[in-house]
Amino acid sequence: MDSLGNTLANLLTIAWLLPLFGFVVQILFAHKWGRKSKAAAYLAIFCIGTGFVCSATAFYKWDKQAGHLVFKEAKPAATEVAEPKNDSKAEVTEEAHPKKHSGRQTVFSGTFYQLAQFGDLQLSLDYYIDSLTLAMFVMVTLIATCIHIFATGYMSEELVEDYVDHQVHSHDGGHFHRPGRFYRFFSYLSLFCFAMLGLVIAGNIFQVFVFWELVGICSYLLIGFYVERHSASTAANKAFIVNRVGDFGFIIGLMILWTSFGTFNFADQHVSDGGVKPGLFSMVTRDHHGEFPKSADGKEVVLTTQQDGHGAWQVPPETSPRKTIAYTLLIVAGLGVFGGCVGKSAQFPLQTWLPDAMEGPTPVSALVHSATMVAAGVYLAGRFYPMFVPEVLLVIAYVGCITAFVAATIAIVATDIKKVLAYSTISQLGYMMLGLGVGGWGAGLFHLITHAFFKSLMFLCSGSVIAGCHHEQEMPKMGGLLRKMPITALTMLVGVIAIAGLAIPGIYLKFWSFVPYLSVYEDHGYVLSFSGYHSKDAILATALAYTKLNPLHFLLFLIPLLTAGITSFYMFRLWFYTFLGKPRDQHLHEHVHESPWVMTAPLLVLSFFAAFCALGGEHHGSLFGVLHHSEPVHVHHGFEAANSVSLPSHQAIEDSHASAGQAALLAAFVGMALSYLIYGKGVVNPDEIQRQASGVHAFLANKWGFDDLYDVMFVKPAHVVAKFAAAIDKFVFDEILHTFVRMGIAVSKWDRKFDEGVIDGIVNLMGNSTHSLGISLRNVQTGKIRQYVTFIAVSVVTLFVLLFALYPKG
Amino acid sequence: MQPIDPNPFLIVGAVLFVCGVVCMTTKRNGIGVLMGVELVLNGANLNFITFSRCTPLGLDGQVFSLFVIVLAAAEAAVALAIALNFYNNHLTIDVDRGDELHG
Amino acid sequence: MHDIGSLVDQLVESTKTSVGLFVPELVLSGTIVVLLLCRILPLVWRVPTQWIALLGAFTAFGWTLSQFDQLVTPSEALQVKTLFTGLLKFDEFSTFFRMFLSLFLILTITLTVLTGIPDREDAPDFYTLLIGATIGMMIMASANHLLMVFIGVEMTSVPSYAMVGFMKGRRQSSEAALKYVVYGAGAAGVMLYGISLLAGLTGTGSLPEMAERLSMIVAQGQGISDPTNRTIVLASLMVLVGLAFKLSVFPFHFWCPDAFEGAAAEVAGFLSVASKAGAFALLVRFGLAFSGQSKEVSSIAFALGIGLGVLGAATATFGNLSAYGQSNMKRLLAYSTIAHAGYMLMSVSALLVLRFSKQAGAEADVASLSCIEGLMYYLFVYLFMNLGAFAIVALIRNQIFSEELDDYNGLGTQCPVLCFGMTICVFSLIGLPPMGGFFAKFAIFYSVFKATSVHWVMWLVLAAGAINTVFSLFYYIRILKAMYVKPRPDGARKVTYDLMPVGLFVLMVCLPVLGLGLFPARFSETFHHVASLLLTGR
Amino acid sequence: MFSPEVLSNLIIFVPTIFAFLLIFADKTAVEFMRVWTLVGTAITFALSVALLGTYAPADGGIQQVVAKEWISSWNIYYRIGYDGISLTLVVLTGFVFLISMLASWGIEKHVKGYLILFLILETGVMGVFFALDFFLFYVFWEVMLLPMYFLIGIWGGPRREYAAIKFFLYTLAGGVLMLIAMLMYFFASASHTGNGVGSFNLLELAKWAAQGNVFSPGLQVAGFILLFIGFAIKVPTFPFHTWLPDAHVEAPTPISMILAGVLLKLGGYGIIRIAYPLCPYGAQYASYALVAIGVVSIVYGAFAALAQTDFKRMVAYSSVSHMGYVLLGIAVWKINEVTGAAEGANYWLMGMSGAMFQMIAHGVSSPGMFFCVGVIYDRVHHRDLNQFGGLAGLMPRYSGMAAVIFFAGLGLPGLCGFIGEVFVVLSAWNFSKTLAIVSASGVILTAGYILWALQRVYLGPAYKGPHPEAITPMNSREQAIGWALIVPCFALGVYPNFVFDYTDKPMAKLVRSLDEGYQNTPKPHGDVQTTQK
Repeated sequence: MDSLGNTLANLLTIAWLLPLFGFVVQILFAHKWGRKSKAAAYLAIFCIGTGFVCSATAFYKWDKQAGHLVFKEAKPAATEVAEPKNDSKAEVTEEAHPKKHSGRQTVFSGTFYQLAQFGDLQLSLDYYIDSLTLAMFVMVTLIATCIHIFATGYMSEELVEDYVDHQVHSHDGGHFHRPGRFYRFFSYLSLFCFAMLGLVIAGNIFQVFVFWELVGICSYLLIGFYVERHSASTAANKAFIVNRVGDFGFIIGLMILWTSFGTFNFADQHVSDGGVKPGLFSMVTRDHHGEFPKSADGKEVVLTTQQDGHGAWQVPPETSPRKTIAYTLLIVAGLGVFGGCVGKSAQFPLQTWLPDAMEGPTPVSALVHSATMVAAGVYLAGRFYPMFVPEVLLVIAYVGCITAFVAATIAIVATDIKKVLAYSTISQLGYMMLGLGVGGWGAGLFHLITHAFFKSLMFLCSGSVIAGCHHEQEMPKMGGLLRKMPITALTMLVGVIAIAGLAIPGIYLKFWSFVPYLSVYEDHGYVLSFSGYHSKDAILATALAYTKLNPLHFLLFLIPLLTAGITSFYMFRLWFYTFLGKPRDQHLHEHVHESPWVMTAPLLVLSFFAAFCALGGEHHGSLFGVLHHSEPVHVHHGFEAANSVSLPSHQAIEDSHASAGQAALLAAFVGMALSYLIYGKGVVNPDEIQRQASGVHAFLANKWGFDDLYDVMFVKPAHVVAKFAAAIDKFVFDEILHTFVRMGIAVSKWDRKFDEGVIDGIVNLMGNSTHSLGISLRNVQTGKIRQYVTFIAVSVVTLFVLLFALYPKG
Repeated sequence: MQPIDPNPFLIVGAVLFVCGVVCMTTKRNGIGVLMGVELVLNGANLNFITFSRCTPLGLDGQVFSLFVIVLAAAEAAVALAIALNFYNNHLTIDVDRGDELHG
Repeated sequence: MHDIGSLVDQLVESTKTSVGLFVPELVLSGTIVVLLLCRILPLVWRVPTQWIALLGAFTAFGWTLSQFDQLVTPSEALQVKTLFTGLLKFDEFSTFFRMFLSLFLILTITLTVLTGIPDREDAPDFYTLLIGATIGMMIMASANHLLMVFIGVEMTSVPSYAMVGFMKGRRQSSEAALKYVVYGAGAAGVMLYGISLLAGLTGTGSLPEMAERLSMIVAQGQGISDPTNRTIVLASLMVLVGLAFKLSVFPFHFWCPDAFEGAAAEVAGFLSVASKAGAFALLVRFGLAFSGQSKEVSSIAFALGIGLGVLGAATATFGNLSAYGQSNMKRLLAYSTIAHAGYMLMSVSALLVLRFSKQAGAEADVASLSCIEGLMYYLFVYLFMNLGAFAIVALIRNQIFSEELDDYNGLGTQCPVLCFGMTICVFSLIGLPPMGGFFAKFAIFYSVFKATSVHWVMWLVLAAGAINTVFSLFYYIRILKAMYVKPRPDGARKVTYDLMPVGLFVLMVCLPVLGLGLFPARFSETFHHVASLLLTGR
Repeated sequence: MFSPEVLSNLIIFVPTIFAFLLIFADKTAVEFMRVWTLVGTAITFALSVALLGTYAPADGGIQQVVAKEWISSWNIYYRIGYDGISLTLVVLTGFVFLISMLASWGIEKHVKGYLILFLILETGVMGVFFALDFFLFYVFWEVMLLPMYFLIGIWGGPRREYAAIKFFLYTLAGGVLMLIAMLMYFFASASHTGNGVGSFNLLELAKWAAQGNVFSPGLQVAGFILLFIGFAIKVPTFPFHTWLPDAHVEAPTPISMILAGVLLKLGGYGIIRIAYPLCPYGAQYASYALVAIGVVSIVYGAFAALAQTDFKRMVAYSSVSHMGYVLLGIAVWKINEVTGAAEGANYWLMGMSGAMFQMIAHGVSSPGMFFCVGVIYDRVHHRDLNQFGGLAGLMPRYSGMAAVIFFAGLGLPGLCGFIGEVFVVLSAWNFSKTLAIVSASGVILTAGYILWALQRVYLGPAYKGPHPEAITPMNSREQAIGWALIVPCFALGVYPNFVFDYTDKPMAKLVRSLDEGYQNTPKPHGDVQTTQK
């Protein structure tokens, strides 16, 4: 291992372990610092902040090696690297060796320590560092740092000896009193950061699973932070258990991989005898057409387990023993692992836990349930991308598509500010999945990063609003907060624009050239937009290219497009509802105040990143370029299949880019416009519509005359669909879930009955019957001597007869 | 000594034996039961005597019967004593009245 | 025809040597005489009767011990021979049982001293009966002749009847004695009738001779359908009935619970162990008497063996199950002894099955060794554990004046030593290591297991043995439950007792139970040796 | 300091010596006796750790340290020794007894008797783990029974009589079956010992079984069934498990801890040490059934736990579920139906090692769970899950510890329960896909019952049951126990090599010899592995 690899590993390990250290210190000692002390928060901030510094340093060092994609030192170097990116032909030779770029190593892997070894099977804690890892590290630590700081302000109410929980009533009807738990909150946050970073740095899928569970339990702890609230603890349980349902699939995937491949490692491993053991990604390789090497009957995929002279992995010759895996098993394994992602990322049909998870404090929602943990499913799907066959990708795409649409429609009717954001998160995660599923590896992960910034920003803003409104979360009671909380409102607007994907096309970027690192873009035309536009655009472009290749699956483009419009609609609805218009609750309004700097400063930082992190988009943007570095080899060429689903090549995506981008932009504008008309301008009274939609009254003519039109054309169908979706969610999926739970409980009750009735019963019956037999034998002993003597005579005769009857002949 | 046919003697012995057993099982009077015992023993005794005459058993058979007589006497003595004791406690020698111990 | 003079010489010679080896029995007889005389000799009357009895018992024990020692050590000091012109057999096997019985006599006398039954007035009579019965058992164990078989059984039985009825004033006692005597007399009569048939058909009373004749007779006959052979089987069966009565084997066990419940616990303990020991010795001898060259005889013995196995299984099952509902400790233990007789009978069955199987050979001989070894070991352990159990019942009775299980509730804290002793005995009776009962049961199962390779029925026997071990748990554990788990009733009287002699006695009984489980090697080897000497038939 | 010979004997008998000396203690000097016993268990634990230090993991074989003739005519030896498998369990035993002793401080009834029985129990358990002679093994096996009966029967809860006798009965029945199997092997080996008597030497018997031509397939199948049932009762697996909930619920807390922590392991240990090595053919013959039983235990136990309203009973059923993994891991022996060689032997090895780890892990987590139940039971004297709540606020430290321990039981990564469970489940796919999937579903159910219980007990606004005034924070003794349990929970979860270092080699050796044994055993005609799917 070269020095850069070691450096990166060390830096990231520090960043990874520091929060753990923070957690341990807090859990052991924080209660001694007193309930009013903020020391725990400072410690946590220090840990995660240092982690950010380490991550950023690591990223910088890596960038130097990889070719200065982001941090330019000299111009020539930059052009040299940036130019070939567009030239797909030139890359063919390079991409044959995925781990190398420009002849330099950009993927680093290694082992921390070994967990166990069974013959040639071994399990260890590894690291796998590529640009995706680094990007995730920087993103997570950065956002986490911001949220930690924000939480210092947000959670300051807990800095008391006697905290009054207004949502819980004690026996006597009063509010529930308990000691504040400020430090507890931060210790959980630290633990979460540790787990999340561990998940990202993991070098094998098993390790991913380990931290997968750990983030799950952190999520459990944080959702259930207000343990006294029944709703909170139930939501926490629900979150964990629903996740476990996904993990069930994950484990099945793991079992298949483990049994068929004999390793969990992503990267190749150097074994003690000097040889190299192929990792998962090396074993499943495709040729230039995206085809797997298959066995004679075509049902088995032959694994590339032998190295040629150049270190490339290839199929062993017929004569030597080959490792194969049935293609169907490969599908099942992919689906299994994706099952885990479905649970973690709250995808259809396991999305129900995430809205409930909003029971946790708002910083938790921002960190865990929007930016990082829920995105882990997407991250894993991206990380595990080489193992997904097209059929699995199709499933991923459809799941993502359905999720995106369903969640978006529900978000239209939600009135709880956090619920809206939660549904929005689900919807956006669906986008990411869709992006991955239709072959846009880069697009999906690109959206993951951008979404993390703007969604955490919006959650924090909502947190700021909630804190300002004294824990009022219902939007109908807000309104007109813009003036009272300008910073919050404006930063929120940045997020809203970003997520809606609004942009002003055609602005030349000369303007930006004063920013040193951005001068790379100075020669190119550029749309002025915030991050969300670029990433969503990339996904839709890929989806369009995909549907061109697979016309059967045209919905995979249309629905996301529609959803883009809906997204824009409901996000602006939220903003208008909350910040514009007249205060709907005067009493509340009077007490509203802008949050302190400790809360607004993170908002500003995040809004900066939400706005500009994707600068340059997927053509020239440094973020996309960085991610692109880790793209699996086969993605570039797409996959043409006659009897299966095809995947678009980069070129095909590039070709669809313009049209998809325009369509998306149009959808976003329409959505925003509608939203503005209804909620911002008040052209239509939303309450009125709602009443109608709920079907209580007959159709009402609207005085503006547009009402009917809007209503019939947009609002009502949307609301109906939304209601329907909500109902489906509530009455179908929740119901299915509850039915399963009920069935489980019923089965367990039956099981208990069976246990106590049948098995115990059999035992007791045996016991009782022998016992009663014994008791009845007492009757033989009559106590009458004459009978006894009779027995002698009878017995002798009987025995004599028996002896002869049964005498062994011969 | 002229050979004799042992069968009649044996049959008588067997009859005695069966009578004894039947007596033991039917008599409620304790003394009667003991008499049954004597019958059984004497059935056997008759056998011994017969065999001593008809088989190589010879004198052994007679010795057998002598011992049996002695032992029967001893047993009878003890049995009678016990019967007496039973009477003392129960004021009857109906063996069926002794049914406190059972089960 | 021998002339009378040489016959007399022979008699005298035989008697001389015989008397020398018969000393233990003679000592005991002498003790009886002294005991009977002591009432009329004031000087002797001053000596406590039990000391006289103990002295006699110790002497007999010492003597038999030295005899045994000399016999099993390979030297010419003592020879195996028949006594009194072949009436008795003097060999390692019989000597072991004589030693065993005299040891048991010592323990029983000690126990009666501790419990105070009988009182001063009755003591000579009681010990007379006790010692007389012991002599009878010794004769049973060394019987070599059908006459001695009968005499032994009767000599055992008659004093036993009296001892059961010894508590004269108690209704139960008299009832028990009456039942015992009637039942015993009936069984003895049946046995005697069987003996008469057997002796008549074979023309001899001597067991070894009988075996030879049998093989001749049976070989002449037409197999089992031959009337003679049938009669032989019937006769053997009837003889076995007499033994079965002594062993309380199902379905000849009816006397046992009633007699034990009515008798004093000390007597019950004595009867449960000692008469079984004698009867088993006799049973083994009687079974081995079928040894011969004839296949037919072997097949009869084999069939008997299988039959005994089934009876053993039935006995164990019956005994264990019947014990479930018992509330009286003596009665419960009586059923327990029935069950244990069943286990022991299994090993005799295995012995016969192995020895008389068609593929009999060196291996079967080795295997049948283990049967006798197992039986002896079992009896030896059984001596201590069963006597221990009855003794503790007696000792507890002296404290709480009850033998009802319900009155044992919560005794564990009141008299820990007695209860602890009971615990050890009960665990040993269940057959749990590290108690001796485990190893004994193990040895028996071992021999039965060996026999399974000969006949499939033995699998059933083995299974019955195994299941019975579990069955037995229920009622044994009830004793422990009563003593330890259940609370002492509020109104119950306080128990006070002298720790010293009682504790010593309990220790004396329980230590061997433990020791036989932990260090079985010494004894098992000796028994092995004895068994091999018996089977090689020197 | 001491030779392994001395050490292992000391480990077995130090508790007995302490128990013996305790007899002479004054009945009223309760505190002294407790400390005395604590010292005894501590010394035993220290000795076992010292022995672990002397063990050289490089050698996978069993280090036989003592072989003294005991009953020569039966070829019975006092033969003790150890390898990594038994040694880890010995250390576990020492540990669990030590903390259980600490947890026994609350026992006020007949303290002297309790402590004596407690120590004798430890000797029995240690003896089983050390015994290399089948007979000796059996003796120690049954020796444990006696103190256990009293410990449950005297110091137990209201239905203690029923529970104690049920426990006794089940175990005794299992013991009898084992006895028969033992005799079968004794006779079958008679022609190979040289003196014609047969052998109880487990090492020798295993060696012959591996040679394959000594024990016939029929014998192996019959022997295996007997042995398996005997051990399965102890494990316990479905359907032999019903003694466990009763015994656990009625036993006092420390005894529950021992029962769950150590005694259940004896069953697994017996299967690994005796049932498999002696009957490779039988084990393979029954493998599908065994795996199925394991899986059924996992799911069944979890469902049953879900339905319980008694806290302790729920934990007891969780043991059934967790021990199902042990059986599953041991049994995943797939063979090539043509050659008879193990297929994917490494996966089987993984299953075995996972099972072994699961035993150790469960040996830490489940005493922990029982301890948690005990702590609250000591205060409020009830165990109704629906009558708790809010303990997190009232007893924060206790609740935190309980959460960690219950999460360990849930199989959370980083805690000890995870490694064993997941290794076993991962190894199962190689054997049977269907059963592997069913076993994986256990993760959902486990999460269900544990989280639900946690919610009902610890979360929520207020305590709902009786005696709210009795709820006080943990005292320092309880805290010490809690920490003592939590530290290994983490240590094993983060660095499983604490166990694997010792068990790897012996396990690999075992798998090899079993494989050989099966291949070498002549197969009966017409038997084309119908049990294999």
